[in-house]
Amino acid sequence: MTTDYWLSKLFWDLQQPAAQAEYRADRVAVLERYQLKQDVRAAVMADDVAALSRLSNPYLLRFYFFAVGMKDDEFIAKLRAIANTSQAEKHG
Amino acid sequence: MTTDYWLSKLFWDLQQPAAQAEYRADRVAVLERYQLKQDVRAAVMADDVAALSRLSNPYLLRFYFFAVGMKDDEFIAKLRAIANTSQAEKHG
Amino acid sequence: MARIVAAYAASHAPLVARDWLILPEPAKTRLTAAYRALGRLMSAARPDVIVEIAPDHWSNFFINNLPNVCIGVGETHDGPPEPFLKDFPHNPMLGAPELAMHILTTALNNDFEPSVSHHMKLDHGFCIPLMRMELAELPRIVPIVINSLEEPMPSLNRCLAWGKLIRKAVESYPEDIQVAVLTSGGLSHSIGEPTMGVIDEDFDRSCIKAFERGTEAPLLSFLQSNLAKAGNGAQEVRNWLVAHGAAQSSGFTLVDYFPVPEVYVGCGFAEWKIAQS
Amino acid sequence: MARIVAAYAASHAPLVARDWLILPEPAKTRLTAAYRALGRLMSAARPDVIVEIAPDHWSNFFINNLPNVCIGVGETHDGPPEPFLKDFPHNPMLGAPELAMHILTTALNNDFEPSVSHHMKLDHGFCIPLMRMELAELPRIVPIVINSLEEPMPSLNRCLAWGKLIRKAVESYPEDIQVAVLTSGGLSHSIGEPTMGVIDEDFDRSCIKAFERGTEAPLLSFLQSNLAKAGNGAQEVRNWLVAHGAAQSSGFTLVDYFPVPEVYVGCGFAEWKIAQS
Ligand SMILES: [Fe+3]
Ligand SMILES: [Fe+3]
Repeated sequence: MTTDYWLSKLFWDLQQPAAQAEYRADRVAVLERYQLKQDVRAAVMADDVAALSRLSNPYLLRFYFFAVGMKDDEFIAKLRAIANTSQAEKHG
Repeated sequence: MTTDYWLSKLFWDLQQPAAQAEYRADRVAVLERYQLKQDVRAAVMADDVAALSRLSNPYLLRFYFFAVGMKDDEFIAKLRAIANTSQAEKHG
Repeated sequence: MARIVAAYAASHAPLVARDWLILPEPAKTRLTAAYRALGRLMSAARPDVIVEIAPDHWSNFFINNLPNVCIGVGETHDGPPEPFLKDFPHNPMLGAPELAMHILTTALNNDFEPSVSHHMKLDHGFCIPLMRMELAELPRIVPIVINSLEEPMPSLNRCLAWGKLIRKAVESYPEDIQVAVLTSGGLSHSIGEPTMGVIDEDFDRSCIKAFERGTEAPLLSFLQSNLAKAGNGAQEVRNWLVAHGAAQSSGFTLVDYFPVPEVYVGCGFAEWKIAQS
Repeated sequence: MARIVAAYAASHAPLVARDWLILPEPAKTRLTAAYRALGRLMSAARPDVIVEIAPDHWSNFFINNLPNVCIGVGETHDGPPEPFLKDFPHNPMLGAPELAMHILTTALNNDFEPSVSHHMKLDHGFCIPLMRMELAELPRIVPIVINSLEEPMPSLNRCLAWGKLIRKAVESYPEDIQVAVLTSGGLSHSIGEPTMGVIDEDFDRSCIKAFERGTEAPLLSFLQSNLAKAGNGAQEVRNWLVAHGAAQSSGFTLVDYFPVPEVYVGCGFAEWKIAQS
């Protein structure tokens, strides 16, 4: 894993309920304030659990998807899919 | 020295030029945001170098008095006065 | 002189508060009983101060300045920032700044270099055990944060050494007070990684056995071989190692262990045997 | 394998930038010459990376989370936040994240527990030497902050041990790169305390002699007895001790020393002898 500082900072800041509310109301405006690389920003906009999981701490990842309203079941299913994909890549 | 957290926080925050400008314009309003004890607040209002020097890091103290516009000569003279007073107390 | 009169371990999980009302009754009953049992032991030990060792779950610290070990020397500590803990009954909590500063200076004089915080929030890791133990009166708290969430972390060996350092500091503290060690975290769980939800009961039971036996070398070697496979949350067992060192590795008595899939955590509760030096 | 090819010490003072235009000509000339001499030596040593050891002057860190040692692992570091350094020519500065992470993990595996920062501002302590050395091209920087401003601090002994740890980390880094150590701080000065403005030339010259001689025990014992009397700014000599350890305590060559009352600091500039292991 390579830590993406600004993505991690976004995740960290969104622990604040006020920041969460703003983010839910206008994600684009909030993202302006973070120096995200193009592909990282796209992964954020697409709620791409797999891509984002390679760029930040797993606890922060969990906080983030909880903050944006993803249910644990769905989040866990997407995490499992990462493992299955990389299994398939290894064995395929 | 006993570190006063909120006084130190004030000193630290005032390193930001914007915060300095606000503080120079309306010290009372800024102080509202810090949980200063009564006597500490009074020492701040009175620019009491001796009293404040016992409550925070000396570098932060220096930044603070520089930020509020006290010239180094005056600041140093007030620091020397502390030493002289405590000398006098010891030997007197 | 101060002395360590007791040491306890308790697991934590945000869902032990956030989902409390919807947890299955048996889990809730057993968790309640385990925390309360520790609470009764703690009350009987009559500590003046609790040195509490736990991770920070990104509440105080971020990667712009992430301590591997941080000692909270504040006069008070803020209660948990998590909205689901807004009813935490002890807010703010009293600190023990003199003892905390003594631990800090002892550390610095003995080749340790923790960070220091004069103002911390204690998150669910610190507060869930304190809340569920239902102590009539909360002793003063010296919080010590061990990085257990972000790689790389303090080595297992060093965590044990930290425990011994804490003991040395307490026993050289001039005031005649009683100190309890409380560690919060573990056992197996996974957060935000593909194994999220998996609890490794085999790991947990073997881990408990290794702590019970007490001897350092096999405990360290068991953890060296197995900790990484028990989920990223299992890294919190580092906090147990600190308590183990503080209790002089004399082994412990299990209060209870049971996996709680609803909160994702293998939950362990224990009381160390305290060697008097 | 990487290796340490050079190590330098330089004093700093905010007024070496803030008051530059009004400093007396002789002081300015001599400061310029000393920094430039180090710059020429540094350029000749052709480092790929500078491991720079300096205090943080309350720019990044506050007492809510004050590291005693912090390693900057960022891909870049921001330039100095001080308004009087707004023209600092290298902003942002490139980091060396792989080497920095290697130093961090080596530290954690060898019973050290620094904080880590993925994003730091490098203040006048780091940047004044870099600026005044007038390097044509700035090598990548691994900043290491040693707490030298707020009591209690890492012990003198531990600072030396940190230097050795840095050397060990560099020498076990697989890439074949050249590393220079640069330390910034000291010698005698006082900031915000009654002796502010006092420069203790006797201390400074004896201190330099002890570093020149190199041998650790007398150097440590000299500092143990005298550092506290040379002003709170003299505590920055802890950073010199780190470089001394990294250079394997082989002594150094003084480039220049002179008190500069206008900037409140006894200014020392030196190049360590580098032992090849
Ligand atoms: Fe946890
Ligand atoms: Fe300095």
